[in-house]
Amino acid sequence: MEITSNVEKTLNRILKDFSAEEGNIISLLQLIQDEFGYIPESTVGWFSGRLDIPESRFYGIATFYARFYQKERGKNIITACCGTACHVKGADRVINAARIELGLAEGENTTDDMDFTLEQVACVGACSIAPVVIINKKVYGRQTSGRLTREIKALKK
Amino acid sequence: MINVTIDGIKTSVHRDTSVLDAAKQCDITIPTLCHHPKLTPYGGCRLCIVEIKGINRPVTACTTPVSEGMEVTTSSPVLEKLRRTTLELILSDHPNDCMVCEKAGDCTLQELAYFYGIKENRFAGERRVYEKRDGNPLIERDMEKCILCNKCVRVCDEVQGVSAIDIAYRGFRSKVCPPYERDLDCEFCGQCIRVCPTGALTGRMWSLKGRQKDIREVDTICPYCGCGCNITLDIRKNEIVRVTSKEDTINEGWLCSKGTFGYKFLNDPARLTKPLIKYKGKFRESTWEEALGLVAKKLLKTKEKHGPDSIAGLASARCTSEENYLFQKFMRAVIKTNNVDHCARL
Amino acid sequence: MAGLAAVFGSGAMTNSIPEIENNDVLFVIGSNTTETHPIIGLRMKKAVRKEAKLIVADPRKIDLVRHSHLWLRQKPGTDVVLLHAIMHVILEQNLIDRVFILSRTEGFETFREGLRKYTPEYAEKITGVPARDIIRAAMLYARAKRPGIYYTMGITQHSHGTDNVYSIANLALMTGNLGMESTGVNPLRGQNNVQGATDMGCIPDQYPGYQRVDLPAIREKFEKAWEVTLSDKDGITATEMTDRCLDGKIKAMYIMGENPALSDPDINHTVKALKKLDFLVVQDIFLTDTAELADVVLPAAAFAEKDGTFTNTERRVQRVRKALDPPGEAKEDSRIIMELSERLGYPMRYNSMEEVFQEVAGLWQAVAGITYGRIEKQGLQWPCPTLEHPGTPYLFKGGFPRHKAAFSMVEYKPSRELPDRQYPFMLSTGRHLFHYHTGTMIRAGDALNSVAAEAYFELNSYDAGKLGVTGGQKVKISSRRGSIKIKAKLSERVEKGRVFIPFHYREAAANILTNTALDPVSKIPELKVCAVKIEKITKRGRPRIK
Amino acid sequence: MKTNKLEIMVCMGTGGIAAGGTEVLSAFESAIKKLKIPAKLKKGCSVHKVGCRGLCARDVLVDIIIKEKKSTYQYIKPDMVQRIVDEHIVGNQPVADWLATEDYHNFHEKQVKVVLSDCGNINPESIDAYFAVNGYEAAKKVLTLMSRQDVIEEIKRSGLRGRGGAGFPTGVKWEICGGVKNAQKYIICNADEGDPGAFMDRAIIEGNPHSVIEGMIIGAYAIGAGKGYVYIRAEYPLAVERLRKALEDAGKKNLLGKKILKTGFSFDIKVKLGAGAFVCGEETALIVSIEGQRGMPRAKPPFPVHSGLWGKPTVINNVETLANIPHIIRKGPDWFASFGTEKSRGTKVFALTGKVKNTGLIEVPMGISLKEIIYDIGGGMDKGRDFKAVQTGGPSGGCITADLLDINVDYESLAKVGSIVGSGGMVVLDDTDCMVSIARFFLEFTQVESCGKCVPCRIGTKRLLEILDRITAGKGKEGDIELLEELGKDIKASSLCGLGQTAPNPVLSTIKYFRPEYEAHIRDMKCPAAVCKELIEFTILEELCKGCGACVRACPANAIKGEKKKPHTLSSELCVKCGSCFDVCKFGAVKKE
Repeated sequence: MEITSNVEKTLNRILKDFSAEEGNIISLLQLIQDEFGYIPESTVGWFSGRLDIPESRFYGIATFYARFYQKERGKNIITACCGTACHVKGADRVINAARIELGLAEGENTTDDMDFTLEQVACVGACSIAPVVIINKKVYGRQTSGRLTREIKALKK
Repeated sequence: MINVTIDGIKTSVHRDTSVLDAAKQCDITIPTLCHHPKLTPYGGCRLCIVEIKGINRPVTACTTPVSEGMEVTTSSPVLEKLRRTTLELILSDHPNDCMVCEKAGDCTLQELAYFYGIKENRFAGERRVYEKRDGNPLIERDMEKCILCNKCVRVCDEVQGVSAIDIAYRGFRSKVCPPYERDLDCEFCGQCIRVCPTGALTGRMWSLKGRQKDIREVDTICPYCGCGCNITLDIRKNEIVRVTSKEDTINEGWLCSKGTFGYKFLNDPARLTKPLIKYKGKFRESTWEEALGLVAKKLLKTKEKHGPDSIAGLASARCTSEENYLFQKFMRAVIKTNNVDHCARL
Repeated sequence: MAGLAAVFGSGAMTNSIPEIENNDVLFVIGSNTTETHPIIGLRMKKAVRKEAKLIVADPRKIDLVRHSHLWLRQKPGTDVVLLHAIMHVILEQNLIDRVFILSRTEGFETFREGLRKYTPEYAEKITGVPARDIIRAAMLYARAKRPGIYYTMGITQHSHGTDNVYSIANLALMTGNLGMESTGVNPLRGQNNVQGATDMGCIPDQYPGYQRVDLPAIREKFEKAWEVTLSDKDGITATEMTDRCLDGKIKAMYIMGENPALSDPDINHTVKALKKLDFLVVQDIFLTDTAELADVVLPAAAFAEKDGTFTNTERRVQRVRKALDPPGEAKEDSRIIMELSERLGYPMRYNSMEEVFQEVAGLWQAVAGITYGRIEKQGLQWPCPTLEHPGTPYLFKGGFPRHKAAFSMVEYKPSRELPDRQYPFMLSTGRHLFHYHTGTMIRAGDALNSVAAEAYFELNSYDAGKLGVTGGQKVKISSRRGSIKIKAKLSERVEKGRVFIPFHYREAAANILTNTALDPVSKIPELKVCAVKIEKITKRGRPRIK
Repeated sequence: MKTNKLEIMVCMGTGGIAAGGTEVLSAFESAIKKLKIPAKLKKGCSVHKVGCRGLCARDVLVDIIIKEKKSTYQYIKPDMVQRIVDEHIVGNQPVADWLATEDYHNFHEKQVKVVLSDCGNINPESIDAYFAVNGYEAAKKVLTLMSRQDVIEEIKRSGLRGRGGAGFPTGVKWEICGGVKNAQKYIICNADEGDPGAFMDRAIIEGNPHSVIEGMIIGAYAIGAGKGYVYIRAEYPLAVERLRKALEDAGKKNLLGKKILKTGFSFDIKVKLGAGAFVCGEETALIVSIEGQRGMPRAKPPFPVHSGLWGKPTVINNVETLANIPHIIRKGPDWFASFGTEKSRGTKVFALTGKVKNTGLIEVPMGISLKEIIYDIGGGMDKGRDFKAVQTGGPSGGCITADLLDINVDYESLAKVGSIVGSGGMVVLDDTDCMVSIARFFLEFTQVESCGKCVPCRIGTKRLLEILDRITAGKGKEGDIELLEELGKDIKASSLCGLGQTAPNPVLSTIKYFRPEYEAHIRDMKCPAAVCKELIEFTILEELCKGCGACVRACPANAIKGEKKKPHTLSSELCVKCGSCFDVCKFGAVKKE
C-alpha cells in the first residue's frame, strides 16, 4: 500500500489515538487493522519511524497473534469455528464444503477475486449451537455443508 | 549473602544470584543453550533444569534466583533423561550436517549432542526448511540451524539497542528474522554471531577459511577507532580465519562491524609489496637498498641546502606508539626539526 | 585537546570506558558516538538501560537521539552559546559547587559576570534550542551525582573549537563534576592510536609525554637520552605544513601512514601543496592518494603484522601483536625508520619494540610503571608511575596538574563561513558506521564496504522537495573551493537548510568542499561548518542553477 | 416486588442472537406497540433482552411474565411472535405447543446458580437492572464498612478457589499481593477464554457484566490496586460491547474513577483486547500481552503477585472467580462455603457440550456426580447412542470413562483420575467418536497455539502430533504408543508454562483408558469408531439404497453414480471420505467402516 497524503492523514489520526494507549504496539496494530482490514507493511514502516520502535518488533507481534493479518482479505469473511464442540459435531465437513464451494486450494484462505476469505478460529464460545460459522459478523448456529453452501452462493450474487 | 547447597556443596552467594550462577561459582557446569551472562535470562532451552527441594517440578537454573537454605540438585537420572529428550527434540529439527558446518568444533549444540551421545533420533520428523537465503553481504543466516535460543534477538536489543531482528510467528513456525523477512539491514556489528550457540549465524567472509584445526589465536587490538577493543585473530596459514573478542575485556567481548569484518584489506592484492620510485612521472619498483638510499640522500641534501626546518614529518594515529616514538625521534634527533605532527585534529 | 590541556593540564579522557555505564547523567555533545565509537556507544546505551538520563546535543538526529531523554538540536557552530546558557541557568538556580570552585579553580568571579547575558531565551534565538530544554538540560546535569560529558570532533572541528572545549571545561568546573569515578569530561579520540601518537610526542611543540620542547631542562633531558642536540624551536602543525609547502618554506616531507590528500580540508589546496614539494616520501600499506604524489613510496606492514602498543582513548596502553607476515617485501614502520636513520648516520638499534617502550618509560613518568609483562593480559591506564601502580582509571582525583584550573571566559564567534544567498546550505562532514577515515582499510570490493558502497549526502526531504531532488538522484554540490557530484539520501536526520556528507569516499570527497579556516589555538580546521549550494545535473551533464 | 407488570425477556446471548433473537425482540416490540391496550398499561409493559440462561440449544428462548407468572417458550422465530401476543398476552392463554418442555426445567432444576443467578434474568445493558438485584451493594459495603484485611479474610473463609483452571485459593492470592509494599498495583480480569469448548466467561460478561466489574472493585480495594484491566478475546464482540457499556455506566455512577462513592478509594478499569493467542490465558503471557508484546510466558518465580504488569504487583483473576465475589460479600462466606465439598467450595460453571441432549452452560455445586450432570441435567445421550467418555478441561484436560461416572466433580477428584476441572469445558463423547482422533484434535490445537519459546512445547508437541497423525493415518508403528507416553511425560515435566505442562494430557489420558483403540489403529489399521478418514471405506448397501439421489448431490467428488430409483454405486477411488453421503442418506444405505 502506498502512503498517499490521504492515508497519511488517517495514520496521523491513529497516531493520536495511539498516544492514549500507553505505547502499546498491539493496540496500535489493532487500530491499523480496524482501518485497513489488514496491516500494510508500509504503515508499519511509517509508525516505526515516528515512534522509534523497531519494525522487527511490529512484525514479531503482528505474526504472533492469529488475529492480525499481513495480507488484504476478501470482501466477505467467513469464520468457521473449530472448537471442540464444533469439531465433534462435524465442523471439518462444513469447512470442507465451503472450501470446495469457494474453490480454495490447499493453504489458500482468500479467493483470487478477493471476494471471500475463509478462516478458522479456535472457539467463538457458542458451543451449544455447534457447529458455528460466522459470516460477515453474523453468527450462524448448527451449520451444515448444505446451508453454508447456500449462504455462500447467495453472497456470490 | 544467601546460603545454598548445590549438589551437596554448601556455599553462600549474593542475593539476586541465579541458581545457574551460584552453581558456576561452585565449579558446577549446568548445560545451557539459551543463557548468556550479559543478557536477561530466557528459560527457553530447558537444558539447565535442576531439582530444588520443596518444588515439585524441575525449574530452570538460569531464571530461578537463589533463596535462603535452598537445596539444589543439578544432575539426576530424571534430569538427565529430560535433558536428553530436549536435546533430541532440538536435533530432530536441525540439519545433520556438522561435517560441512562452519561452526563444527566450536558449536555448543554439537558438543552437547556429543556428550549425551545422541546418534539415533526417536523423534525424527518435519524439519523447518527455508528456501530464501538472506542476501546481506556480511552475516550468513542459516535459519534451519537456528534453535530459537533468542540470544541474537536479545543481544541486538539489549546490548546493541538496534532490534534489527525479532522472533516472528510462533510455535514450530517461529523464526528469527528481520522485519517482513527482508534481507538483514542493520549495523552488522556481529554481536549475534558471537552469541549464537550453533552454526546458524556465521561471518560470510569466514566461510571455508578453516574451522578449529591448525588455528592459532593471537590477541591484539582493533585497528579502527579509539575505543581500543581487544580482538582475537584466528590465524591459519598466514591468513585471518575469523575475528573474535574475549568476554573479559574492556569491550566485554563486543565489537562493531569494522572490528568484526574489516580485515580484508590485509590480504588485498593492492597492498604495497615493494618500494616504489617515481621516474618520469611513473612509479617503478625498486629494492629497499635503492629506495632508502634515495630517501636518505634527498633528505640530507634538503637539510643541507634549506635547513632542518624545511623538512616536515607526518606520523600516524594508526601506527603503534613505538613507531610514532621512533618517527618523532627520527625527525627531532636525526633531521633536527620539531616539524612533526599527526592527524589528531582530523 | 589543546583546549582541555590548557584548563586541566591534561587533554585526555578523564574517566575510563567501563565507568560510563555508571553515569547517572550523560551529556553527549558533538559526538555521534554509536557510529564513531560503537563500543563506547554500547556502554552509553547500557547506562541508559541502567536508568541513566541521556542528554544529546547534536544538530543531526543521530542514532543516539533514539535512546536519549533530551535532545538539544543546536544550530551547527553555536555550541558556545548553548553551553553558556546552560551554565547561566545553573548559576541562576544556584546549583554550582562552591567548595570545588573555591578550592580547585580560579577566575570564577570574572567568569560569572560574563555569563550574565547568555539567558536561555537569548540562546534560543541563536541556537534554535527551546529555552525550556536548555533549562531542563542544566537541571539534569547540575543535579546529577555522577554526570559525564562526552564530545568529539563536533566540538573541536570549528574555527572556535578551542572555545567550545573551554566552555565544556567551565561547565564541569562550576559544578565540580570532575575528579571522581564516572564523573568528568571525556573527549573521545577518533582513531585507534591518536592518543598514542600524541603521547609519543608526534606534536610539534612537545616531546613524548607532553613535555614542551621550549623548556631547556626538558630539552636537555632528551638531548642526554638521545645523545644529540635538539632544536628549541616549536615545529609547525599538519595543517600549517600545507601552507608552508605552498609558500616554499617546506621542501621535503616524510609521511608515515597518513593520507592528507583525502582527509584534509580543501583537498585541492592540499594536493597543490604536496605537488609543490621537492621531495615527498610516503610510507603506507596502500598506494593512497597521497602516495600517488610521492617520489618514493615505502611498503609498510599493517597492524596485524607487527608488535607494539596502541593507547586507546581512555589512556589505556594495550599490546598489539604480530599475527601475520607482511606481504612481499613490506616492512614494519619501525624497521623502516631504523634503517633510514642508520643511513643518515644515527643508528637506532632496538632488538624489540619492548626496548623502544622501555626507552619511553624512562623519559615519561606517567608510563614509567608500564612494562610489556604487565600488559600481557590487560592494558594499563596512564598515569602509572611505578611498577606497583595499578594505573589510573580516572584523572584529577586529588587535584589538577596545574594545581588550580582556570575559568576562561570566551565569547560566541560565529563560524567563518555561513550560508548566504549564493551558497544557501550549511555543510557538515563526519563519519559513517561502515567506513573508516579515508577508506584505505575498508576498500572497494570489501563486503563491509558494500553495505554503504556509494557516496551519499543527507538532505532533508523538505529541501529535496524544494530543489526537486529525489532520493538516489545524483546532484552537484559546490562550495567556494570546489565541487563534487554525489547522490542524495533523503533523511530527517538533518534539519532543513543543512546537509551532511561522510568524508570517506574518494570519488566524492567531501573535503574538496570544506573550509581550511583553523582554530587559532589547536589549529584544527573547521570541518563541521561551511556553505554550499546544490544543483541538479541536467541530462547533458551540465548543472542547472536552482 | 409485586406487580401487575408484563415482562417479556428475550434471550440474547451470542447463541440467542445467532438463532434470531434480535428479530424476535423487535417483533415483540412492534407487536406490543400495535396492541390496543391503555397507555398506562403499556407503560408497565417491558420487552427486554437478557443474557444467556444456559440452554442455548433451545434458542430463541423467551420468558413471558404476567402477574409474576412465568412461562418459557423455546425455539421461537419472529413469525411465531404474533400468535404468542394474541393468544398469551391478550388472550391470557399460553401457546402450549411452543412452551419449553419438561426437560428444559429438568435442566435447570439440579443446578445451583450463584454466578449465573442473574444471567438470563436481567438486562445486561442496564446498570439499573443490576441495581435492582442488589448490584453494587457488596462494593458499597466493602468500601464503606470493611477494612482491606476484612475483605481478604472473608474471601479466604469462603474457600473460593480460582476458576480459571489451577484452583489457587483466591483469598490467599489477594493476601500475598496485598502484603507487597508498592504504591502501584494492578488487578487483571482474565477473560481470555481460549479453551475451545468453554464459554462461561463469555456468557457471564454478556449476561451480567457488572458482577465482574463489582468483583474487580472489591479485589482492587483488597489488594490496594489503583488500576485494573480486563483482557478479553476479540472473538467475543458482544461481550466486549456489553462490558464497555457497563464500564461506562459504572463510571457515570462513580462506581469507578476517582474517589469511588465519595470514599478515599480510586480505581479504574481498562479493556484490552486479545489478538488471538491461546497462550495469553497463561498469566505471565497475559501480562506481556497487555504490555503490548509477543505473548510469550516467562518463568516463575517471580510470581505476578510480586512482579507482574510493568514489574508491579499484580493479581490476575478469572471472570467466574470475580463474579463470585459480590455474592460472597453480600451473603457471607459461610453461605458460599455451604455449597461444594471440603476442599472445593461453592459452585462451578461448566460448558456441557457434545453428544448429550441438552447442551449448554450449567452451574452446579462442586462435588456433584458426573452422572447427574450428564443424565439429569444433560438429559442423557443424544440420539440414544452409547456414552463413551467425557472430556473435561479442554486441551489441558483428560477424559473420564463410563466406569468412573460416579466420580464427584471437584478439583481433587478429577485430578485423581488424570483429568482436571480446568476452565470447565465438558465434552461428552459417544461411540462414534474416535479417542485417538480426539487426542489428535486437542494436540493440533495446542501445537498451533504453542508460543515456541521453549523446546519441549515447540518441538515436542509437534512430534506428538506427527506420531498421532501417522497413527490416525494407519501408518503407526509398534512402539508409537510407548513413545507418545514417554515424550508426553517429558514434555509435561520440562515445559516452561502451563500450556506445555498440560498439552500432553489428552494424549496420555486417552492412552490410559483407551489403549486398545490406539492398538487397533496401529496393528489392525482400523478405526473402531469409523472416524479416521484413511482407515475407513464408504460403500453403498445395494439392498437399502432407494436411488433417491441425495448422496449424488451431496458428493463433492462426483464419486457416486447411478440411475434414479436404482441402487447407486460409490467409487472408492474418487471418494474423498468427506462423509457427506453418510450424513444425507435417510435410509442408512451408506456404510462406513
